[in-house]
Amino acid sequence: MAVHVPQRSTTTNVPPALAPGEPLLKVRGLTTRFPTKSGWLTAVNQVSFDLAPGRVLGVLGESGSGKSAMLRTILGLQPPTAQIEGEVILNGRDLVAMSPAERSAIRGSWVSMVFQDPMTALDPVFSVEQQLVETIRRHSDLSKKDAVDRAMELLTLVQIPSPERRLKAYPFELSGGMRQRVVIALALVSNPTLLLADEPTTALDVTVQARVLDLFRDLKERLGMAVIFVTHDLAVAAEIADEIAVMYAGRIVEQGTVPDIVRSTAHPYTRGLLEANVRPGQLTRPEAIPGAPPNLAKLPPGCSFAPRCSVAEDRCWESLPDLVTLTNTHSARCVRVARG
Amino acid sequence: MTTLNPAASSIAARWREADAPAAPESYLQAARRRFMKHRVGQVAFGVLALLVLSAIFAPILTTYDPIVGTPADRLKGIGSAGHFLGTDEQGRDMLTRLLYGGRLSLIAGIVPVLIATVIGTALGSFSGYVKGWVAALIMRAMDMLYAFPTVLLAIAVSASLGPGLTNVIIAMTVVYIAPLARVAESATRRVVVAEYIEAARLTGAGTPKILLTQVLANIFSPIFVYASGLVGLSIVIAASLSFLGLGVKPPAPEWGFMLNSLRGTIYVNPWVAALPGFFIFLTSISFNMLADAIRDSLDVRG
Amino acid sequence: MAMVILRRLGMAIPTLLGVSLLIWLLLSILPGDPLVGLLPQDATPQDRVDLEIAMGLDRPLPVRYVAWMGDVLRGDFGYSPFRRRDVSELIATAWKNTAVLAAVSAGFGLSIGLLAGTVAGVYRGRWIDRVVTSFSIVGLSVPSFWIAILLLIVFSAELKILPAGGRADFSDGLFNYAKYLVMPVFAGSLITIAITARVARASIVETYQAEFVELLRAKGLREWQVLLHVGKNAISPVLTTRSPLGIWQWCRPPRCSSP
Amino acid sequence: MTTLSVETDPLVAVVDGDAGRPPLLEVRNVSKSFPVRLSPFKKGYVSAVDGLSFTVKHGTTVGIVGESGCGKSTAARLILGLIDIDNGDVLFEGRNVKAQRESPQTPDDRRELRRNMQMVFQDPHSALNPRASIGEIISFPMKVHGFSKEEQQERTQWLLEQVGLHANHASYYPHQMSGGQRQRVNIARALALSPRLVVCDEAVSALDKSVQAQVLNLLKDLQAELGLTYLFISHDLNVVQYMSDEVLVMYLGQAVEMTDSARLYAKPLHPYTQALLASTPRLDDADGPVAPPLEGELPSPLDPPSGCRFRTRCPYAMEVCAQERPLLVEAADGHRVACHLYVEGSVEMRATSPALAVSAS
Repeated sequence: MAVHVPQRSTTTNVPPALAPGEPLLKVRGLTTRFPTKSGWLTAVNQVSFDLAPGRVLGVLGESGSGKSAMLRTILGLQPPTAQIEGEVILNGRDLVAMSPAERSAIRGSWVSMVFQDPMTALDPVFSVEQQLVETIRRHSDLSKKDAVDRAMELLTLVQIPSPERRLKAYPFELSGGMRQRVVIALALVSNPTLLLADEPTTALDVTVQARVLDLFRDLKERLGMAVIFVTHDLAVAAEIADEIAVMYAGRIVEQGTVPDIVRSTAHPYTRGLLEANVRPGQLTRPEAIPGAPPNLAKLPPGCSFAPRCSVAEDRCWESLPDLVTLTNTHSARCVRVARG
Repeated sequence: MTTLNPAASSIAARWREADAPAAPESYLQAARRRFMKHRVGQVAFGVLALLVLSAIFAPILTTYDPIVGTPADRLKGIGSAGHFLGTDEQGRDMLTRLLYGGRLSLIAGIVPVLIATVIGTALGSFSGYVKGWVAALIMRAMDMLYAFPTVLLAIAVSASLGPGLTNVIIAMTVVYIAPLARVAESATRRVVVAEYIEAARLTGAGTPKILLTQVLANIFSPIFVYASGLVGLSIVIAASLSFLGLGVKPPAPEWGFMLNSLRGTIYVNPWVAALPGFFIFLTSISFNMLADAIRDSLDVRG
Repeated sequence: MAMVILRRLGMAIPTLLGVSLLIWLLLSILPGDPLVGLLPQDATPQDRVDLEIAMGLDRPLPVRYVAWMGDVLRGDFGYSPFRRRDVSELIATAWKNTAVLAAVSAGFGLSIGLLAGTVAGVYRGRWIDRVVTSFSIVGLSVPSFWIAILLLIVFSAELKILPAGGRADFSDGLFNYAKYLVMPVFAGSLITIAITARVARASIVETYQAEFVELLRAKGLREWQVLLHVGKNAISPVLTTRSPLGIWQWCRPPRCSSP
Repeated sequence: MTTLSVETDPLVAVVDGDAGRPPLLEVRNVSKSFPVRLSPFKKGYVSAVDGLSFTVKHGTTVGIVGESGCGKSTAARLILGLIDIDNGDVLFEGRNVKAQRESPQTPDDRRELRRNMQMVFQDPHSALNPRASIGEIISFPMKVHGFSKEEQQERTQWLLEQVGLHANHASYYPHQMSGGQRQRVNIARALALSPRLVVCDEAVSALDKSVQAQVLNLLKDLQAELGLTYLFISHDLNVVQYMSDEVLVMYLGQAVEMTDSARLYAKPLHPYTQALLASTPRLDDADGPVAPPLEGELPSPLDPPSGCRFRTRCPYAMEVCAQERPLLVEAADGHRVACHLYVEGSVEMRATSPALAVSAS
């Protein structure tokens, strides 16, 4: 299918050019806390990482690991009651320090987001066209007619069949897979340099998921954007990502390339996840991780995983282990791994 | 889940102990704990308790007769000697009549809501659970009743029944059944799709048993919240009916009726004339604030 | 939107029919005696039977209903023995003022209520929200007839700036005409404001929690654009939970707005 | 993980062997469609389950796999009698669950039959009554069946222990437990009446991966210990294959393939099964799915395609597929498939149309 790749010329808010070798996104010590009745709940805890342009970072974590909260913090979508610390430097500008108005202008243009549940992410009382056009016009000075043309282009880009008909449709008239494509189209309105994807395939059936993953790969190739792809499924992360960051209880516990994580697993939690996962054709018992993820408002002292860890020692309980660099691509937060 | 950790260090042991779940607390216990922290709700509850108690113990609190007045003491102002809140157009002590009046006003306001809650919950939960044509018929009838303005319906029914406390209570009960049945029905519909209802059906339990043991406890909160909010309005509607002469028969004291009979004196003794209305307002707002506090405590969105 | 209004109006006819039937049924089932107020204290049982026959109450209920319905359709609403006049005559003298009052009250109440509720919902938890919430709980609790008396006491008896009763014509000038409307409209629309504000606030607050709102913000829309989306989603529960007879919604208990 | 106590469920005798008995569950040509109102004057029917047949032997696990809308959950509810069957029969140990005109059952008979089939539900939130304590939830089925207070209490304790919870958990409320613990309660309740057949409807889908394995292992252990028979329904192919002896693949209300789970993975025959397998993300090869993902959209169940329901998305679709509904044929011993590409006794695709030749190259 021949698809016209849209030009950036329509965008008013062009990010400054990046020095070669400079990461597109630098996250440093990012922490998000929410006030609760039983004290502060730390959803994101001292998270730091770099992301180069055009790369895909898979963020792997279970419910309550802080992976979605991290995406929302990067985008500045947290409620005003949240306490946020650290830096999110995108193209040399710190998103955390920005005014809400500046951040709002950058959202949807340099950086945009795809949500988990396509059934609830679209406004039910506006047509696909209305939702696309208002977004296009927010980030460009296109006329209404040109914006409609651009909307058509976007629907074609995300491979929606008979786009002219879907343009007039309301979300409830579309299937789940189709809606997720519309959500993706909305995120691509002004060719973002960074795309945040929050479990974009979790709510979809496997066969639909396979096609949406294909679409992500295809778009990344063509538009050259960097992607943070959050998922709870190790296999999905391994398929889509260049690098994987494993989150547990708000912290990154292990980070590395896909082979680093899958073959040279360093952290006991990652190993636990790998062994708990039932693989195709597996006949042996999966090895379960005992217990349940901790309450984020009442984290254990030291390593958060210690209460469930089969190899925990006294020192695991005493202080939080540092993120140890194993190779230049691989690091893990565990006292048992040796510096490489 | 047993977590057999080889390193059962003292830190680990201490943390595990601290991490053990809080003492089991049922839904109602949690609601009570939240209510205990709700200051507005407690003030409202206190005011209502005071109003109810003073209506019950009116004969002890005052020595005047609520019905027979002293013509010589007519239309005394607020703060007059012997008549703290003044007197009415027949020389009866206002405080006495207000205390006694609370009896009828509170009964006329609360009793219809209580009866209608029972009937409405029965009709609504039955219709929501059983479905079928009987249920559809019941709910369409409820919709029609609901479509009619409350006050007009109450006036129409009680005008046809004739005056008197019982008739007012009947009229208002009829009026409240429809909205309560609708609340109960929609709450039931939300509950019956839950998997635990299917689980209960799988045990072979019959419909009445499931309604009583599984459904009722779960539709209780929205119904209770709605009904407690309705009481505030019901106090006003009951007073409106007797203000219009459809309620109690004179000379029995009742706030709405008192307000009506004092209407003519507003140019002479305005602030005494406004007193019964203030009591209606006080009762109603206390019920409304209590209802909001209950809603917050039960954690029902609304 | 026009279709919705048309459908609602269309539904009003069967609803009115149903309601009239239902009330007739209720009156025949419920205890109570409509003749009590009409008969003198010393009436004999024979007087009672005579009165029943005179008023046609001896006929079976269905016959009476059909006869009454036929009369209504011909514009004959019957005779009021209490007021001793034809009902249609009573309606004729009152309908114009009532209609003006009801329309102005409903319009005023709905618009102020929507505005206040929206502001409170947008700024939930802030002081303006608390003001609106407190005001609406007062409005919900205050008997309108008492407010009317208070207004009379303050503006008519004490300050003497507004007329206590009567009415003016348009020929007296809009200002004079409005002077007669101020107090009744205020007293009558208070509860409309209160209920509308509460429902609108709840609906706005709930809609803001919907996931699509997060996407709107993630798209970079400005807050006022987000509010447009929220408003369009929130308005339908506010309007549709009210019956086909929207104008009279102020006499109805607030709907439980939990989902 | 807790080890199970050696003692078995005191309420049932251990099942041994299959000697000449009818299968535990036999589903015969079961169909169900739901009426939907398309407009005030038009009614349509959604065909949810269409002509489903399979058997479940004592002590084994049959898995049903398929995507949303394939009718697997409806099938479970039809078997359990939560929904009335339009057509067909469900036989439990040779006895028809539905009351027959020739052999009317008393309500007690039916209750007895029902008690032998229980279900573990999907959603650990919605499956437990939020207003009841864990003890009340687990003992409710026993209360309905007239157990004494002491029996109820004793058995509740025993069940809690069986599913790896502490006896103290009886006084907890659902919201005070984690997702994994709630699913254990869900299982304990299903076992309260010592059922022979337990239907697990997406029983682990809502759980975190690290907790999922705990529950899967628990289910396996309980099966070994108590001689349970499972009908295991899930959209997760890997999990179904691990849990099941036999797997049934469903598409749009119909069974398209059924065989033992090893064979299904080694040589899937139906094009839909192949697509499903190819679409499942794999850890082992990070190069993405091997086959092109399935094209097109799931057709509306209101108006399913004629003939083979999969033909609109099938890369091998032929003319005959639109005209005739393919029947389940035994392609190999114990490997049945409903596809015009296969003939009885052969697991090789027929090359019959040019379209097929192109796709195969």
